[in-house]
Amino acid sequence: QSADAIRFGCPVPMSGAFAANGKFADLGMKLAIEQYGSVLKRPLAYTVLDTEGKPATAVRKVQEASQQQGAKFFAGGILSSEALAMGKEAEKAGGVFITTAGADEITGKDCNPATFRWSVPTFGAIEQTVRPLIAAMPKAKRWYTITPQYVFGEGLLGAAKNIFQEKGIEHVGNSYHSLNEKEFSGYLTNAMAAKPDVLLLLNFGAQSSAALRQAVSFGMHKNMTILMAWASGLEQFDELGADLCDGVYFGAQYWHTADTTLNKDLVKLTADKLKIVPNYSLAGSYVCTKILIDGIVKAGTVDQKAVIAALEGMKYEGLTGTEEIRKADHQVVKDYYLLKGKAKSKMKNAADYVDVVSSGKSFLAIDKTGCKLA
Amino acid sequence: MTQPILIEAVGVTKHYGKFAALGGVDLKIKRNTVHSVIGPNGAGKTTLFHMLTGTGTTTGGRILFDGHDVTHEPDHKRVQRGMARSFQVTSLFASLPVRENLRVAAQGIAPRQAMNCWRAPVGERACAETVAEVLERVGLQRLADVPASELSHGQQRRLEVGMALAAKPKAIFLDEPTSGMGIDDLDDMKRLIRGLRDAHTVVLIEHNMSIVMDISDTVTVMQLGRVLAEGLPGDIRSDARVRTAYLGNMITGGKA
Amino acid sequence: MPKKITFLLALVVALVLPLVLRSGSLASEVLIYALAALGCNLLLGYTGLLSFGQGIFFGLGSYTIAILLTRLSLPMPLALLAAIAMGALGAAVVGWVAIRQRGTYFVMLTLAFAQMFYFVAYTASGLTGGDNGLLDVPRPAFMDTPWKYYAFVAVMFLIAFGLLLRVTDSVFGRTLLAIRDNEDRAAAVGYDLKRFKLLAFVISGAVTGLAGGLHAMMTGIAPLSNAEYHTSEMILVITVIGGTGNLFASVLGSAFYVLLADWLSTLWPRWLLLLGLMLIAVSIGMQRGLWGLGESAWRRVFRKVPPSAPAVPGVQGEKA
Amino acid sequence: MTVYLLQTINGIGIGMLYFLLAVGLSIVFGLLRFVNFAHGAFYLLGAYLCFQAMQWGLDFWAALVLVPLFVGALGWLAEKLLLRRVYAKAHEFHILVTVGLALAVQEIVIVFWGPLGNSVATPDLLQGVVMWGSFIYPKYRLFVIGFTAVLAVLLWWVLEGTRLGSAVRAGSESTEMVSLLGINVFRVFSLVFALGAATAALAGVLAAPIRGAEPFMGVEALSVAFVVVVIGGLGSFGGALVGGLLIGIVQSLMSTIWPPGASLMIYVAMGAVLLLRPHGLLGRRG
Amino acid sequence: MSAKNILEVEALHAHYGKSHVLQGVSMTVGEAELVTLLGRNGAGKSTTLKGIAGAVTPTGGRVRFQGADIAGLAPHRIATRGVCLVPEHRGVFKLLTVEENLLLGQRRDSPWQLGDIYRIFPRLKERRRNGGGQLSGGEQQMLAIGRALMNHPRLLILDEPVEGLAPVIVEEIVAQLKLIKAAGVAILLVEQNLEVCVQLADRHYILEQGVIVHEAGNAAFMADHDVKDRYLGVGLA
Ligand SMILES: Nc1ncnc2c1ncn2[C@@H]1O[C@H](COP(=O)(O)OP(=O)(O)OP(=O)(O)O)[C@@H](O)[C@H]1O
Ligand SMILES: Nc1ncnc2c1ncn2[C@@H]1O[C@H](COP(=O)(O)OP(=O)(O)OP(=O)(O)O)[C@@H](O)[C@H]1O
Ligand SMILES: [Mg+2]
Ligand SMILES: [Mg+2]
Repeated sequence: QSADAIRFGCPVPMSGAFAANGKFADLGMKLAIEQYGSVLKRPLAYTVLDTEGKPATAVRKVQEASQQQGAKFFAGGILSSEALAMGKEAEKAGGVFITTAGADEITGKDCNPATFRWSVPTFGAIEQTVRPLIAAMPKAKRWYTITPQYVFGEGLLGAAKNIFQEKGIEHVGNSYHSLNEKEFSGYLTNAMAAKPDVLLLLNFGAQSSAALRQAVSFGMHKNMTILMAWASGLEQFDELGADLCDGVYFGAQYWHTADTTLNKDLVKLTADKLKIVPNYSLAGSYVCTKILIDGIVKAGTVDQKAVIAALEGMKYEGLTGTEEIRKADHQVVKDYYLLKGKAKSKMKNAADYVDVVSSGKSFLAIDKTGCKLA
Repeated sequence: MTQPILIEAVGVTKHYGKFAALGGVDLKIKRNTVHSVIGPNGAGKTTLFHMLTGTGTTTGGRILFDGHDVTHEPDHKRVQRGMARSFQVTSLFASLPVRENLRVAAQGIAPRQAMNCWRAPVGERACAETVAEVLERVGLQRLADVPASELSHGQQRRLEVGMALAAKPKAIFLDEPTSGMGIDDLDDMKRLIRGLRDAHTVVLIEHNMSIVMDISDTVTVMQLGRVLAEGLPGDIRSDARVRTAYLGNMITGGKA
Repeated sequence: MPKKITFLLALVVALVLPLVLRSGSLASEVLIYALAALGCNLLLGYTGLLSFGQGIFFGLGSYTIAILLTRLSLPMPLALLAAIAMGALGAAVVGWVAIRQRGTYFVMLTLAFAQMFYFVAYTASGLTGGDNGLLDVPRPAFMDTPWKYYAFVAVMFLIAFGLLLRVTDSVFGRTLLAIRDNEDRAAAVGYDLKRFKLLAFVISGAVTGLAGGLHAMMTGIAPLSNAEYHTSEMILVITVIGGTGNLFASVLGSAFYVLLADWLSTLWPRWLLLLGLMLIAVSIGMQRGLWGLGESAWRRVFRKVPPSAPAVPGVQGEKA
Repeated sequence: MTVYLLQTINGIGIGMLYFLLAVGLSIVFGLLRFVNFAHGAFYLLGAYLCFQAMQWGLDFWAALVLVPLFVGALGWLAEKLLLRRVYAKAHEFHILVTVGLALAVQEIVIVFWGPLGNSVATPDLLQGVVMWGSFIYPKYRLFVIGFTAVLAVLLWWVLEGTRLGSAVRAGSESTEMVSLLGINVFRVFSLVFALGAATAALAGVLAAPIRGAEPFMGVEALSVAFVVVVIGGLGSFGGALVGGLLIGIVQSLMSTIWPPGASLMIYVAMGAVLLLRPHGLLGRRG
Repeated sequence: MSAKNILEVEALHAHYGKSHVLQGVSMTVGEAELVTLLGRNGAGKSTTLKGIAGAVTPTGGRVRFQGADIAGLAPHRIATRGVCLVPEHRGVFKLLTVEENLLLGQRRDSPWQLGDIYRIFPRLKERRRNGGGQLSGGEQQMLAIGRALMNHPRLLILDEPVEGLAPVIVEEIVAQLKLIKAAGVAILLVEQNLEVCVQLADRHYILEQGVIVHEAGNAAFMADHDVKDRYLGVGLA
């Protein structure tokens, strides 16, 4: 390990309930680092920091990595809570942090100069899933929502309600549930009793998988349309299996069939090197690392302020097409996808779970985000 | 002798579910006497002790101690009023040395001191005098630094009695203190208990008639949760009801 | 074991950590969890109460200091005192209810409290930040680097350690040992068990609250995960690994656990497997935790008599 | 109104699974007097082995029989190799060793099957739902209710009606005395621990088509099982049943009445029960 | 000689930790014989009994039961051979009812079955549905003896069986022990109540500090006040 390497940190949960994301995020950063090799005549290196999914551990590891290994560039943070905390720490440590976590606060009221976010916030996720689905099914007037009760869920729900109101949709009910609920039959019973046309799932990860699984076992996919607004894409489909995905709509940050140069390169790269198809965790980590590296190259230095300045307003060809980093809130402006699961018999390969229904960009206006940068 | 009454039980009852372990017991215990309670197994003697000393609550009746109504006071309060007891089934601080067992017991009458978070139990807080005195009385000086769990059964029984003595109570309740004691210790124990009368009031449960008959001032015989008879040892010995209910023909009643 | 030597050992640890560790935060974490384990040890090792709710007091400490420093901008020492007080208060409430039960039911009741606290903290997001936790907990300028902060933590640790040492050696502490051994008898010789247990709880909660407060300042956040059941479990595991009934044991336990976890996590993503095996090995191989292990090794080397029973305090002061 | 009825029936369905999940924990506690923190790990193994069996082309019914047997055998081994060595030690070591075991099993599962979850298909026979008017319920969940009920009767008989049952309870007080009566206590221990592991695995197999198999389901199951046994009464078989059903129904009804509080409510219920009936609804004293 | 002895103990040693409690105890019990083991508190009587029954693992010496060496076997193996110990704490299971307690000790081939026990101790029948923990001290003692009988003992070992019993019950138990002995069961008895001992026993051993210091037949023992005085501290009575 040469002393003058530019060191990156990959602070992700490698153990604990989100270990799967961490595992792929590690691969994603590795691909990007290897691909560039060195910039500014300095080799690139990175360290995985196991956050254990705990914000406090995440903060301590970022602190240590920056002080002991001189790491200043961090791409990771799967969970909102750890991402928020690490963003603050990275700023103090004179570094730059970019994340794919979901909480709106990251580029909203808790935004800070050193933190960037690649993933689309809740507003865009709803705009790009609920709106197209309403357009596609004008007769589906009754919607039911299942929402995890915390800021993230509220964000999604609020955005959805606005659209319902605007479009004259009847919101026939909502069930809140707690953060670690896995038994959804009770909520689903509620939902069935309300006889909706569309069931909108606003939870994510293992919870949304559990909710969908149980909804299908109640035969709900036969009587109504199911939309999972915040799916994690391929890894979740692998987990669910094709039978459960069939006919269900999903919202996603990334899908590997996107017709862009960078994405095609990435798909080829992962196929060659890892013999897998890139999923969201991998792709997200890859692109976040790449954004940081590009920023460094553009700045021509590893100085925190210079790199931040270089990143602000940067426009580049990304995985989802042309992406741009908004200067005012450090949010990457990119596409969000609406996908629809297909029958197992129609799948052309093991990863071909869905068709892309639509994609597009929707973001809150800067003054609505609550971010007060600059 | 007509000493004043120290303990008085009025119609004390105790039910375990539907089962009446005590069916209304009246009892008057005079100061500075040895008052024995005998009776067949399961008569309710231990239960009566529990009620008098506050280990458990009565179902009915009243208990007066030293002029106070203590019926509803918890056991630790009654200790402060001057009651102390030994248990039929040995109950010690197993991992603590004998000396510490006694110290803790002696300290119990001043529990406020025991809440002292700052000072170690040395000097006046060590109750050293009481402990040494009790150690000698129960003959455990040699074993003073041995954890209670490592004593033999008989040694534990002696410590059990010592724990009650350490509280320097007005009334001391001994539940079969000699059970499991060696033959050679019986006389010592007899002497010890008789000696207690000067400074304490002794309430004694015993199945050993040689002790009961020799040292009691009053004997109460219980049967099926009630008092069957009460009187001087000699009268009890010759009471026909007591003989059939409890004493039998006494061929094996006394030890040695 | 004389008080002075125990305290010296703790002092040595506090002085040696900076020499052997590169990370000041890690060193602080060792002492912070040592504090939490001390609180747990007072209950488990001295009173015989196996509390699964220590995370509550830890969480309370960190939330309190975070709220006071960020929203009310209180001076740090005051906020830290408040964290200690909140820990004690929380312990008083939990203790007041839980000590009505004994044995496993007591354990379960504290567990229920821990879960309840978690859900309350999660739901009351206005106060606690919910899932996101409270961010931007400041630290006074004079301890802006991890090592400066460590110095502060070390001082707090040593003060708390010294006080606890005094408490466990006091009349009160000795009475606790008797209660641990045999509650029924303790009640029968005149002690009001509830008062003793409650006081033990309050002291324990105060120390744990202090630990929580220090932790929040160290990381700059008061996360929901501090209030999770896992925090309680971890504090308990540290205490048991160290060994109960001796205060320094908890310091050993914390150093062992925190450093081991930190090291293992860099080795292999599945390091929890190693940790699990480690726990199994410790529980099978050791009689009385690390401390007991050290003690018997010491005795073997110096051919002293074997320990007679767990945690019997020497009867000092009675040598006459 | 009907929605409450639906929720109640659904609650029974959840409750029966909870019962099965918790009963082993309760039995093991009843005998060994410690809380087995590795109980959830056996449940986890049950679900994963079911998944694996079906990957290998075995059908669900075979898994339903084989997996509990296999996990039971593992439990037997764990008892012999690990737990037996800590019985004589203080309570906290029992917790430590089972916490360690739980952690190890969970990570081994991740090593073998990866950190991502997997779905397990509902057996063909039980696919689909039954409908009576507005009442819709998955056939598979109905099957679970029936199957668990039969199993409950069987277990009840083993524990309360046989000498093994008495030996189990007696052993929880004094192992020395039981062996002085000529009974091999250690065999009883192993047997009971294996039985506990097997019931947990069975619950895992049954839950797999509903929940899938994912690495952290063990931890989650454990905390539910805790609540169930505490409410019902530690060591009590009937308590596990009552506790399971109660929690299932409360949880289900709460999801209509006040959804965000469903989880909180469970722990509040647990605290309340412990205060009012210290030994659980059906617990024995001691 | 050895053919007639059901139990032979040779130079039995036992330790608690480092303290050497039994220092070579040797004794025998013949078929259908009742032998007592006497001695002061802490002499090691209970330990001897536990060593024989396997509840304490001997650290040296031999225990032969019906000709086979049983020292070091697990207690349940020794028990199945017919060595039945009623310990001094009685070992009544609190969580089991009286009847369950009895049935747990049940062996089909035992001459004493549930009905027999209830006949011997009617008090137990009255309280058959009660938990073992709710019995009075004396009732527990009856239960422990009754349970041992159901366990088909060939050698019954009793540690202070009449401790804490009312005189009438003591007489009852003495009578029962006579019957048990008459039924051909060998009995090894530790008892502080000398009266009981001399009424029942064929032979006596006296144990002091872990070694047998005296052995005598019943008649000789009764006559020998010197021995009683020296080892048991009993004055001329
Ligand atoms: N907790 C309890 N629950 C139910 N019954 C009980 C309980 N405790 C005692 N009993 C019953 O109450 C009766 C009286 O018991 P107690 O212990 O007072 O007898 P005792 O006179 O002390 O007998 P002994 O001389 O044998 O010790 C007994 O029949 C016993 O079974
Ligand atoms: N668990 C133990 N640990 C350590 N030492 C013990 C233990 N049990 C007994 N001892 C010691 O062993 C010696 C013999 O004990 P034992 O119980 O065999 O005596 P005993 O003759 O039955 O006395 P007793 O008449 O009092 O019942 C005693 O000195 C006692 O202190
Ligand atoms: Mg009694
Ligand atoms: Mg003995």
